[in-house]
Amino acid sequence: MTEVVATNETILVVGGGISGMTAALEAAETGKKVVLVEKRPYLGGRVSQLYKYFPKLCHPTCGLEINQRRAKMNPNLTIVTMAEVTNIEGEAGAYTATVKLSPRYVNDNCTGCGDCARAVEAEFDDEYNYGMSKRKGAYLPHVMAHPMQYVIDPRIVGSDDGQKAKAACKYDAVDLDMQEREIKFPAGAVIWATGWQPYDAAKIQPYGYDRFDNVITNVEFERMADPKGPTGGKIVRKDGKEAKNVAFIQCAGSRDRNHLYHCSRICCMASLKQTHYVVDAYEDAKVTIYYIDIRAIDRFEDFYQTVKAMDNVTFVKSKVANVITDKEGNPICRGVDTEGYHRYENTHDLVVLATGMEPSVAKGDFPVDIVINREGFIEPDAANGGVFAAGSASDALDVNRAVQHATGAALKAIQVVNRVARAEA
Amino acid sequence: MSDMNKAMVEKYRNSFLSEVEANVEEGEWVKMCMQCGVCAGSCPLGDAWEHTPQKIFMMIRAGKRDEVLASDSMWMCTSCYNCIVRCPRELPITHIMHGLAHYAKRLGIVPQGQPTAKFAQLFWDNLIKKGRVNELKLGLSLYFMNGFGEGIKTSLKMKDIGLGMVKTKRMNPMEMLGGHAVKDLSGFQKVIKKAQELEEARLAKHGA
Amino acid sequence: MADDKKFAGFICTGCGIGERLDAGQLETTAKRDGKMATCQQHEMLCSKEGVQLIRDAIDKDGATHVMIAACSRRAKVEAFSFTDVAMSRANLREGVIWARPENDDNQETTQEMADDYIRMACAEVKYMNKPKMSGEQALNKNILVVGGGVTGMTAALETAAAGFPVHLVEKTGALGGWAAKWHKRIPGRAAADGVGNGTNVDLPMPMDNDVEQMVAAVEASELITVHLNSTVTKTSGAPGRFSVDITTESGSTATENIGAIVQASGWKEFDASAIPSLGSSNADVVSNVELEALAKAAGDGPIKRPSDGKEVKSVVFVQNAGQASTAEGHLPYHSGIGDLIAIKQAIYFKAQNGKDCDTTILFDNLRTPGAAGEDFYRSGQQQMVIFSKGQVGEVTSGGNGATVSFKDLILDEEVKLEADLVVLDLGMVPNSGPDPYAANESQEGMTDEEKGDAKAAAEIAVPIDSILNLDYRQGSDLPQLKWGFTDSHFICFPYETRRTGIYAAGPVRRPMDIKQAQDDATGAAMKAIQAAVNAGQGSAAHPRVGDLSYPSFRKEGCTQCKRCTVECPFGAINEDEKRYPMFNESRCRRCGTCMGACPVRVISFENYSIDSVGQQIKAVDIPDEFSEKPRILVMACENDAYPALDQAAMSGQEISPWARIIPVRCLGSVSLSWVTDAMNSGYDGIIMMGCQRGDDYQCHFVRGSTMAAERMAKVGDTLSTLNLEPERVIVHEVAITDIERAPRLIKDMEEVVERVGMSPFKF
Amino acid sequence: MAKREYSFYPGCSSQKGASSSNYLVSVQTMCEELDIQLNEIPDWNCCSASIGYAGGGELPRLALSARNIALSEEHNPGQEIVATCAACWLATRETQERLQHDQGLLAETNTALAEAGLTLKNDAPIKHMAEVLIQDIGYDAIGAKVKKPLEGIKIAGYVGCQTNRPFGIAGESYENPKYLDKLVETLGADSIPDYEKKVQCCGGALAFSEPEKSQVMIKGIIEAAYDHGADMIVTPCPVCQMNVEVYQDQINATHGTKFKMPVVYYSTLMAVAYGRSAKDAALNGQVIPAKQLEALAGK
Repeated sequence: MTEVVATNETILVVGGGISGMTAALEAAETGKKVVLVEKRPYLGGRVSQLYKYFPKLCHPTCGLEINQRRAKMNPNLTIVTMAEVTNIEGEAGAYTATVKLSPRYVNDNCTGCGDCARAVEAEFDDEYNYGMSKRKGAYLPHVMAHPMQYVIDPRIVGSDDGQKAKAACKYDAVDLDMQEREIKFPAGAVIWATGWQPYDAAKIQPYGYDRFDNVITNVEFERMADPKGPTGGKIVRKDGKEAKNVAFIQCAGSRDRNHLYHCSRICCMASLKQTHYVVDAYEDAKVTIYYIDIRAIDRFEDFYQTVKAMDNVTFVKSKVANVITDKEGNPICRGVDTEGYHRYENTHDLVVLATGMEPSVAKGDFPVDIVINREGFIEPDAANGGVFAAGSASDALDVNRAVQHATGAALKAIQVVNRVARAEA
Repeated sequence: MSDMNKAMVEKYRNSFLSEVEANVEEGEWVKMCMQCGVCAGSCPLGDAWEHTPQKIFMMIRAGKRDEVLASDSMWMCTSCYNCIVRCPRELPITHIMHGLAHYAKRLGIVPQGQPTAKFAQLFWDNLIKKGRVNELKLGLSLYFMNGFGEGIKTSLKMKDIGLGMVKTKRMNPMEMLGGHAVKDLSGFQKVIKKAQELEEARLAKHGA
Repeated sequence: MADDKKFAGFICTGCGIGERLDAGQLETTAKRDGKMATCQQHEMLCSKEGVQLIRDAIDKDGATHVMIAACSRRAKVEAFSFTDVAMSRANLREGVIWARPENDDNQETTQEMADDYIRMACAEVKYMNKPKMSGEQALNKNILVVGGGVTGMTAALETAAAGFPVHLVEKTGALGGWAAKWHKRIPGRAAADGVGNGTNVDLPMPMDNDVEQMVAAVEASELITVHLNSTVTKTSGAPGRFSVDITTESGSTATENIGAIVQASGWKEFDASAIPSLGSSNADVVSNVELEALAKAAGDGPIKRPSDGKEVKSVVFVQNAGQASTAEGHLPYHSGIGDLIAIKQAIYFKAQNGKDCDTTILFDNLRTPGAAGEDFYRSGQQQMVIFSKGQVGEVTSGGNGATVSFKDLILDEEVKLEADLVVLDLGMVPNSGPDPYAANESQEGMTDEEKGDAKAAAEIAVPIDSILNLDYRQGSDLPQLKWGFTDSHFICFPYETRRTGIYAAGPVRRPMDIKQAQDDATGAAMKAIQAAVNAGQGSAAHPRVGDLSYPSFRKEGCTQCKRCTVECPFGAINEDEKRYPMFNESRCRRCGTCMGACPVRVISFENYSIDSVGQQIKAVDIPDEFSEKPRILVMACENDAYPALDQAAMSGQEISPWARIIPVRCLGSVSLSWVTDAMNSGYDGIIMMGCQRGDDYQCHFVRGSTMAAERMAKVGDTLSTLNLEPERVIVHEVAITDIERAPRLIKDMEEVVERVGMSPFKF
Repeated sequence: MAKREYSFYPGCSSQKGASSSNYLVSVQTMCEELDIQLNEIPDWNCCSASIGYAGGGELPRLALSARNIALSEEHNPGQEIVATCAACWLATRETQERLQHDQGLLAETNTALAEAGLTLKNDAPIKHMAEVLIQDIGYDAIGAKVKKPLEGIKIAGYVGCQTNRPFGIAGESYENPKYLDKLVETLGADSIPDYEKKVQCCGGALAFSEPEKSQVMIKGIIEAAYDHGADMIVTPCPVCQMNVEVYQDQINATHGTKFKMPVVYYSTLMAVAYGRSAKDAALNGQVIPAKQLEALAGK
């Protein structure tokens, strides 16, 4: 496992999604030593699970490839995956971080050849596809995963499958005796970039996500559109029926005191983008977007106008009251179009919940003293010392705003370690 | 127009929203509505509403005082609380509807013959009399609330139901003669009277 | 010097390479055809021992050029990192064995593929050199910030806080910009932890304006030199060695040496005269900017309206005035913050003119995003601000001040609302300099006559003042992406511009409020510092940070055709007084578009050149016409198409055994000579895979993919003169996600070759 | 198991000769079996059941429930208040919360209560009987008492409105509460977990004033139960019980349906499952007889 060499001039970046990667790379490319700690077995975070970006409809993996290449090439950057920061003590310029390393059961010998995966039989829900498909008990999380190393699922470690994986590896890369361990190292400044998670749609009871197969979330829909995803890029329901008549329910969890107080900012644009997926997939597609306000902020406005102009897309200003299903399992959205008061009961093939962004770290779970607001996002505050939020840990942000914010966070951290350097010089 | 109604019109000339805020139960929540319409869609009796709650809130802000207060709509509330639990802004919509209804009643501008308005008044009168509701009297007074002829018709229509209830001892014709009551009836009535006075005084202060 | 070169080859036999291929033959190929002095096999070359084997060859045996035949160049990058030598990699794993089915029938062609990739990697490394620094570098820590508003001041303060000196240039006589004029600020923060829901809870309210404190901090900073009443009259040089003339109003000029630049030139208010129907001629119809002045003038007292000084008792905010609209003269985008401003200003009225002052905000979609935005919406509601979803038709004079006619979309009725004052939400127009490419682009597809008209129109139009006065071959200012915003990749790399070492920040980049502008300025300062540091080391800027190579050219061969100076997407190349290209190393992004442009093949990089690719093309063994083994050359963008092909192989897709794939930095670097050479040497088909071009281009080097397409459009003529079918050469747009499609495109070319026949040019 | 004591608020409809007097009978039987002692709040009054609003203003209506709480606090000190009627429970709990959050209203309320010599401390917890069963007793203990499992009976759990919203039972969702299904299963009967009308309003509040409108809603509730093959409907709410049960003939007449769906209380089911007589289970109180339960009780 990667050795962490660090000093008080080192910048610790917590979280290896787009924000954490950006902050880490910008600092490292300015000559600073950076340790990047990521909980997943690979970098890229949620962005690696997106098929396209709005508004350009380009591919997130394109930017990810560049960023991963930057990461591979940069000697200033140490990446630690499957690791979580459990404690940060000290003050700006002199922190000590405690990091818990979960066993990957695969060491750096791994060449990514895939022999272990072929040998193993057990299958589990694939997290990368939000459980919509299965993966082996020994697996490469996704085809662009960096580090390009396999992972052994802890659930097969004590089993025959675990032994098969070990036996299959010609390079002695499978190490079933690996244990969880803890490391401590110093850092001068900390960038907190733990990002977001999709709000648990099952909690939005009126929409029946936990009851109806054909009510899914926007992050699941995103995987569905991806040719690498669980349906090979086909917009289809679990029962195989083509989903041509798709409803998007905005603010599924956002702007709602029952769920998330805040507006998650991205969901309007995400649904407009996903509307393109449907319209591109089927000539006779029909899309309905139920919304309270369409928030296509500033430069994204024309993207909204383009979708609005499509003949087969309907916008309904209404928070859907509830979803029921008919006997064929078709979801029916019920509610009132508030523009002029029209009651509706619309049957769709598929309902996509535009679920919002929830901070990944729960309010009480920060391993460091930090000022948060009621939504659980980190507020910039002098009391945070040398800890700086980057990206969606600070607010519900889209990718470009997250990158922008993370770039600034890198400078904030550099200011601290430069002060340390000047003091030590 | 009742005197009180006139006074209120005068006082809140420009802002019906302020009037509602000051005089209607939970009226201070009306301003917080963001017009999502989830209440409208969630109402089990939705079809029966000329104006949905969300629309009523918009009408209040738009100063449509008479249209709101004289509306039949809030009397359609079944107190099912669907709207309350789904409202993303936590507006106590059920209570606001009750509050608007009550306020309209106070001002004397309830639509003629609104059955729920009558029933709700009867219910109140009934419970105040003895401290407990006398279902039989309530039922009968209800049947006759639209006049004797209508009452007979309704009674006949409801006859079978009444019979079923009597047979299962879930209705007691003897209740007509007296029925259940709280023992400290005078104490009970004093409490309610005092509460009414306090509320009147509070509103009068606002209304002054 | 050629004599110093020592070539060492290494072949990994792990991951099935040894089982699937005849490693002995590969070794022979490397030595015999590839002219490797030594060639060693290892069963796991990426292991510690394998890497040590290579290390020893370099350190002990003096190898200067290393050819590694193993997995894809995208894999095991950290292990195979030998920065002190020239290195090439032959992709035998993803590129050969994983892309081909494992059976006897295919054994021969698979081995041929592998042999060819060995030959190609050997040829490539032979023509590479380890890049050396040019020696023109020195760390220049001075950062220039243009614009003294909140964005510029923040950039200056944040830069100084990192220990870098700043020259801050402000056109007017005072720092502070627009924000100094604001009465109060949008709070920009959400409710504190523990605040509940309610009708009277502690939600953020408009904040006091703290611009004065910022100005004081700037003035107090020892590292910041403020130039008031000044503009940048000339910027020459390159990152690390910009020479910037700062000229005062009175005409005196100071010249400063600058490492990198932040352009924070801010915004202009949209001109309301373009929307006459909204009553812009009525004195009691004001813009949201004008309202700030009225509010400020009122102190904490009642806001009075301009026409007669009457205290305002009713005010209507008309949102999106001339914004988010496709109408002529309107803004196609939106300020994004107009609703937050309206809430803030409505609260002014509630606080200063009394709770009973009627404040109505007419919006279409209320844009209060994020945590802070949504809480500020609630805050406005708590203050009894009325929000109405309405479509405003017109604002007329009359009544008490103005009458707003709108359709109430909720109540579904036409409404006329009288108000003492109407406030228009006007958009923010970026204050950019003239776009260097505006004329070219707008004239594409025009007739000559139209071009003449356009030229005449341009002459009449008021010229836009330059911000930077760049002494660049390709114009005076930052190129614009859309609607005047000066960035180039605003999703993944929002700070990237098409001028290296110059970063835009604040509303010149996208409309934004103070908080966002402060965040944005901090990020831009980061990029500027980074650019200065990297320029000081001779290292390229994003995305090839760490690349020490730079373009050089053989002056004697140059015909001064200027294609390189015109086509460089980053305006890096100037012309010297003798009209030869001047490359300005630290402006260069190392994409190679100049190399692809050069008709006489005189431009090259140490590690990427006409030869390093051309010789690979030639190194491929071309079977004769009758062997029925066509050869298809694929030149694939290394960032998207090449990874797509890699991933195709990883996912079990087959790639044609006839394909020989060469990753290129950018399709823009592809020289026409490679295509003609390939045709001449008997390839049957050529595919170029680059990124999407056009308005929503995905080419990381912005114009590279477009340039390639333009150049290749003309290749048909060349083919015709050779009597070859034009469909043998094709350019495709391939995305990194085209895992299934990319191999299919090669297959399609197989079919083309089958149809039109093998190339007659096989020798 | 030690005896549990609660301060009991039966409500007007549970009184002798009132519409849910049968509910009270079965509740008493159930409590005997579960060793629960209900101490009736002396001299309790009507809660106004979220319909008194035309005549009563906010404060008078709050005063109604406040009086009940104050009486309970005085006479049954330290005991949690339990209601069996959804409307009673809701009105009482709502009053308590409103007065906890609004000190001004609380002061006024106390001024009014003083007229009858009462004071409101307002801190006695207020529970629905379903909460007592689920939270205090638990499914295991409920199941342990079963002597005659309700085998082969398919029962639609109809929760209705006010037992469910806005407070509901902790851990249950407003849209899909599962506790009746769990209870039904605990008693050995078959539940219908995807009964989609389980929280549909029956229009109880408007049953008298807008009968046509409420009967359309009732029709849907019964129809869906038939669609799922239900033998009967179980409910925790006296308004729901009465409304869904007694109008079936009228609905049949108006809509041409042939409904004859028994609607019973959970306490009825429990009394039968616990081996008690038809009388103790108040099966004689069914307008539409629950024959399967009668048969079982008669065994």
